[in-house]
Amino acid sequence: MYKGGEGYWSWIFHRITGVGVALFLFIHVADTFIIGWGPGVYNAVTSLYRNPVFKIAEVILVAAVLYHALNGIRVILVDFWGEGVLKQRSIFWAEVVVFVILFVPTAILMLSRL
Amino acid sequence: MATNGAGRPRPRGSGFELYSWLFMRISGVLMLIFLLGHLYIMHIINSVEVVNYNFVAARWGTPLWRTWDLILLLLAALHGSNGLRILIDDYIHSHGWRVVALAVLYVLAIGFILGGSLVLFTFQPVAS
Amino acid sequence: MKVKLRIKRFNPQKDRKPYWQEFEVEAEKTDRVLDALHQIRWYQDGTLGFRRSCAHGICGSDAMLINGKNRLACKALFADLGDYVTVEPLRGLPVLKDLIVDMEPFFAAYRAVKPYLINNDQPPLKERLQSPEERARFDDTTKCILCAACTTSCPSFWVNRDYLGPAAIVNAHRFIFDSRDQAAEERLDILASRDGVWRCRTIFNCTDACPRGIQVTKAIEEVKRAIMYAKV
Amino acid sequence: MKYHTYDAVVVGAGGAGLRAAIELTDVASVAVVTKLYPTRSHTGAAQGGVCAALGNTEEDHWEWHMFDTVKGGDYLVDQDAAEVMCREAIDEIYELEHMGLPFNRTPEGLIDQRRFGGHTRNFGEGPVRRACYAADRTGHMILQTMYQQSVKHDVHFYNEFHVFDLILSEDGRAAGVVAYELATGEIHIFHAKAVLFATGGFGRAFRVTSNAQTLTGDGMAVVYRRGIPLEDMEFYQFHPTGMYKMGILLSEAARGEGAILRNGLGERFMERYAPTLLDLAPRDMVTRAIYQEIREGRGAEGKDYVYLDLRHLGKQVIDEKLPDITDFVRTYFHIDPAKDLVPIQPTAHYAMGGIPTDIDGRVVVDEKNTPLPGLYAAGETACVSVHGANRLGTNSLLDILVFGRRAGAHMAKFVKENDLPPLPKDAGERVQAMLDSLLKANGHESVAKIRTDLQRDMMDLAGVYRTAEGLTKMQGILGELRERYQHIGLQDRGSLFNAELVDAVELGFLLDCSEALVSSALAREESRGGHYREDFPKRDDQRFLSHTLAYKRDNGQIELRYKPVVITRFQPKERKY
Ligand SMILES: Cc1cc2nc3c(=O)[nH]c(=O)nc-3n(C[C@H](O)[C@H](O)[C@H](O)COP(=O)(O)OP(=O)(O)OC[C@H]3O[C@@H](n4cnc5c(N)ncnc54)[C@H](O)[C@@H]3O)c2cc1C
Ligand code: HEM
Ligand code: SF4
Ligand code: F3S
Ligand code: FES
Repeated sequence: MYKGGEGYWSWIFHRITGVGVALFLFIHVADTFIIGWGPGVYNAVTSLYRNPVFKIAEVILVAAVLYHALNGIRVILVDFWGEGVLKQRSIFWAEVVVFVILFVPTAILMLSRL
Repeated sequence: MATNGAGRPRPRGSGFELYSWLFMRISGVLMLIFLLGHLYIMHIINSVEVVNYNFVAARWGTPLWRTWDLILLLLAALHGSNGLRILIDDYIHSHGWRVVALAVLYVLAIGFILGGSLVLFTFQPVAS
Repeated sequence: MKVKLRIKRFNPQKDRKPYWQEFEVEAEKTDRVLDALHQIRWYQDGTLGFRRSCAHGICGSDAMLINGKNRLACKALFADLGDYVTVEPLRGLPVLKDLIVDMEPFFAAYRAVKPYLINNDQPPLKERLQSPEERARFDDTTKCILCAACTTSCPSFWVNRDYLGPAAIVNAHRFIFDSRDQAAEERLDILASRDGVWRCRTIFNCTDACPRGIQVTKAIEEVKRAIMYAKV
Repeated sequence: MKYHTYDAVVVGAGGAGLRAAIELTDVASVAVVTKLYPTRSHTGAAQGGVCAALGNTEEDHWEWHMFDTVKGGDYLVDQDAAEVMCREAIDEIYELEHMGLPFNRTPEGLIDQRRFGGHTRNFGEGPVRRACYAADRTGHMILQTMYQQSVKHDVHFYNEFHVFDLILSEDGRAAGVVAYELATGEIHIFHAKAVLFATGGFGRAFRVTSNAQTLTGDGMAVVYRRGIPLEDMEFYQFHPTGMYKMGILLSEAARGEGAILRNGLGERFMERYAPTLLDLAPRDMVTRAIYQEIREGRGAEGKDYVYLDLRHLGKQVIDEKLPDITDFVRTYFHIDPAKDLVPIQPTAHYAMGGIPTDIDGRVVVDEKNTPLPGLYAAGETACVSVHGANRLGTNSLLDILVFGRRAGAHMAKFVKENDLPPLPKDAGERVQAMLDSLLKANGHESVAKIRTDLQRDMMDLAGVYRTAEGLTKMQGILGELRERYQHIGLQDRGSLFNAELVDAVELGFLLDCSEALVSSALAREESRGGHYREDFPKRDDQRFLSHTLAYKRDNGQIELRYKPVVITRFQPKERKY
């Protein structure tokens, strides 16, 4: 395993979350498409989402989107803000802090509805 | 090994990768609004408990939400599938498999964009 | 103190695949991995293959993967590494023997970016003028010693050997931003290709690995923006 | 065996080799054969600067430069060569700038210049700013620029090919070289009309050196074995400021920027040795001053080193003008030169002597300067002689450029006017026989041990201070080492990157160079420049205002001859700074 720094790990997670979210998106578009078949089918399909397993998956999804979005901002800062590339490490750790601040309450809220 | 200046054909830019790169960033920024908004409303304020046919139907009653979701659909599908294209480009090296993977990706992407838009444009709520 | 080196060995004339071998050497804290490699070659196993020349981080011969990171063996001190050190050849270039890799693909990428000053005007009788500020603009990228530590630390390069790689971009940057050069557009065109700067995903392994402390990713980003401003 | 035919072969891809190749490539077919990738050459390690009397920051003239060169070399300099070098320096630097070399600039946009040891204004009045520089990476920039130009001119390289022999045709011309391809173990014969040796120095003959592991005097030894003499080998320069124990160089540029030397008591001891130029006196003097301090018990902590003090320069100067040496000190000593004194010790640095040549790089083989047709040498491996008994800082980078170019230009002319000499049938046989025996070598002696002993004893007995007794002892030791060398054992019998085999061959080269050095030094019963005989502490122009030529005869004996120094403008005077 190459012992990379912040940039390396943030990229690995960005990739994983990007693919994860994209796969979910395709499923999500598919299920929404089903709405065209009318309420019966749609409600039957979306009720699957109420299964606790899916609810935990949903929390993970939110985490993934949140991380991907925050790190996307980091990447964009690195790309367009001249200083960004020199401060990428600090930006990464700031991103981690923001992630925790946003995600922890959200996760508690979502899981409390389990 | 003996070498002179030669050895590698000189690459030339086509410009496509630049636009792909720019698009990933622009769509990313836009999605910060559209996607995080969507997530917040659908999964956090509300929850999958309340999301059912009527809920969606009510939401799509206003053009604002229909436009919102349409934009989001386009952005996310394009951003996501372009992202997957980049991954295929990175990891699938055999020419044949690459063509297959890209073909599947493009068919899916176009299918979902067309299908999703179709629903968004044509959806007429029926009472349930 | 005693240090242990775990070295990835491979001799294509004898071995079907690479294997690990451990050596124990007497070393001081201020000794470098290169000193230990020398001890091994000189007194334990004369067949150990590695490159080196200057022994103080200026010639770029001995970049290798040490404790999971690309470094120059002559700049990696046991004081910073501890007494158990793993050494592998650089990734992404064909291994020729033990720690020696084929550098040709690396230099081919370098040559592809026109790494020389292009100025078709008749030169003046004396020097061309250049202000200290103009000179400072590309100072960082003139430091490159072509050691390949950056390119071979880049995950994007590992999976795509056609990627020109950070070192080639650094050397293109050195000319693109030199006020005396006239071929920036040509180089930007080369770097805008599929195997140019867009293969960089801002992973920063290159910057972390560069033994000359060059802000490699910064240089790449500057090239990306130059391409963008030229075309958009 | 593989055969190649070219108009010209350049051996070595440091500054000198590349400069010649660039000059040649467009007009002739050229192969550059080098044991290192070009950018690994030790020219890249040069730090401080390359001088030319541009007069960009203060008045300066090439005549002043020439005077300093002659005086710095303790009047052993051939003044026709020094004149060529100092005159052509100016256009050479402009040419380099046009090739893209990123020099530091003055506020007006001119090439900036700094002070360096022994370079003075108006024939010795005080220090002058003559060294053009790029931070403390001047050699790096020169090597990179030369390599960039070689890419542009499509120079044909054979990288990691070790030249082990010179081919002479029966009619006494150079006919090519024999090289060993490291990657495959194959022997290659390069058949050519002209051959240039630009293989650098042999600092690895000493224990503490600023030179790369690979600087083993190959070119010198190869021609020496073929009966060509080596000139002025006794003149070896010890640079005053090497990092303690490691030998890594801390450029004179540090003192050029104002750093000073201090002994263990904190005194600026150069005040006693060179009241005018102080720390910027020529290297031989500063080195001896350091040794003197150490001998008299004023070394740091009573040991064999003193300090270089950069603290008063301020962080900005240190970071901007001396970034690399600062990095060396931080990396290897874990100290900060802006706050701490840096332990330094003289380090074996530069061979003033080498393969004798004229001002066109043609190798000359006797005291009448008879050229050997088709054979050329340039750079540290050659002796033109522009450095005489002691080289001034920044004159070597200049030497490799000016005489690299001149050699290239002359070769271009030569290959146009001459045919390919016939290739002797047994061209590769000597090398083949040598390799065969090395691949079978299974004696009990270790190459590394012999080399370590050589380096230790050369440092002690043939280093800065020399005596008849010590040098005679060293001759004996060399005989023993040679005997041991006959009984070495090698483990690697393979043909891929057999570095052990190369190490063994290089040790043989080092032994040859050391032998020539010691014999020449023993015979020179005077002190001049870098050659200091404690038993003959004075310069003796009566007996020794002449160049030594050392020949290796077939019976292994060394024959010494002498050739007159060319004196044109400046008559020898006592050397004071
Ligand atoms: C640390 C340091 C700092 C210095 N600073 C300065 C300075 O500031 N100013 C200054 O003027 N001078 C300086 N010098 C001196 C100067 O740098 C050198 O003398 C000069 O660069 C030598 O150049 P070269 O081309 O002769 O040889 P090198 O650059 O040493 O090149 C030798 C070439 O020969 C090749 N070679 C050797 N043996 C063989 C073989 N058997 N077969 C094939 N190829 C072979 C090598 O591969 C290499 O390419 C410094 C020297 C050192 C060591
Ligand atoms: C919410 C805001 C989002 C932002 C700010 C954002 C930002 C980015 C950026 C800047 C990149 C380019 C990374 C690079 O070139 O190195 C990227 C890549 C990617 N994104 Fe997003 N993105 C967002 C949402 C999404 C969504 C919803 C999906 C899924 C549909 C997605 C899937 C991907 C994929 C698959 C990649 C490619 C990953 C890679 O190349 O490593 N992203 N994203
Ligand atoms: S940029 Fe740094 S790491 Fe890359 S080749 Fe140059 S010196 Fe080595
Ligand atoms: S590691 Fe590779 S992805 Fe870019 S920032 Fe460096 S080149
Ligand atoms: S040996 Fe030259 S960089 Fe390490």
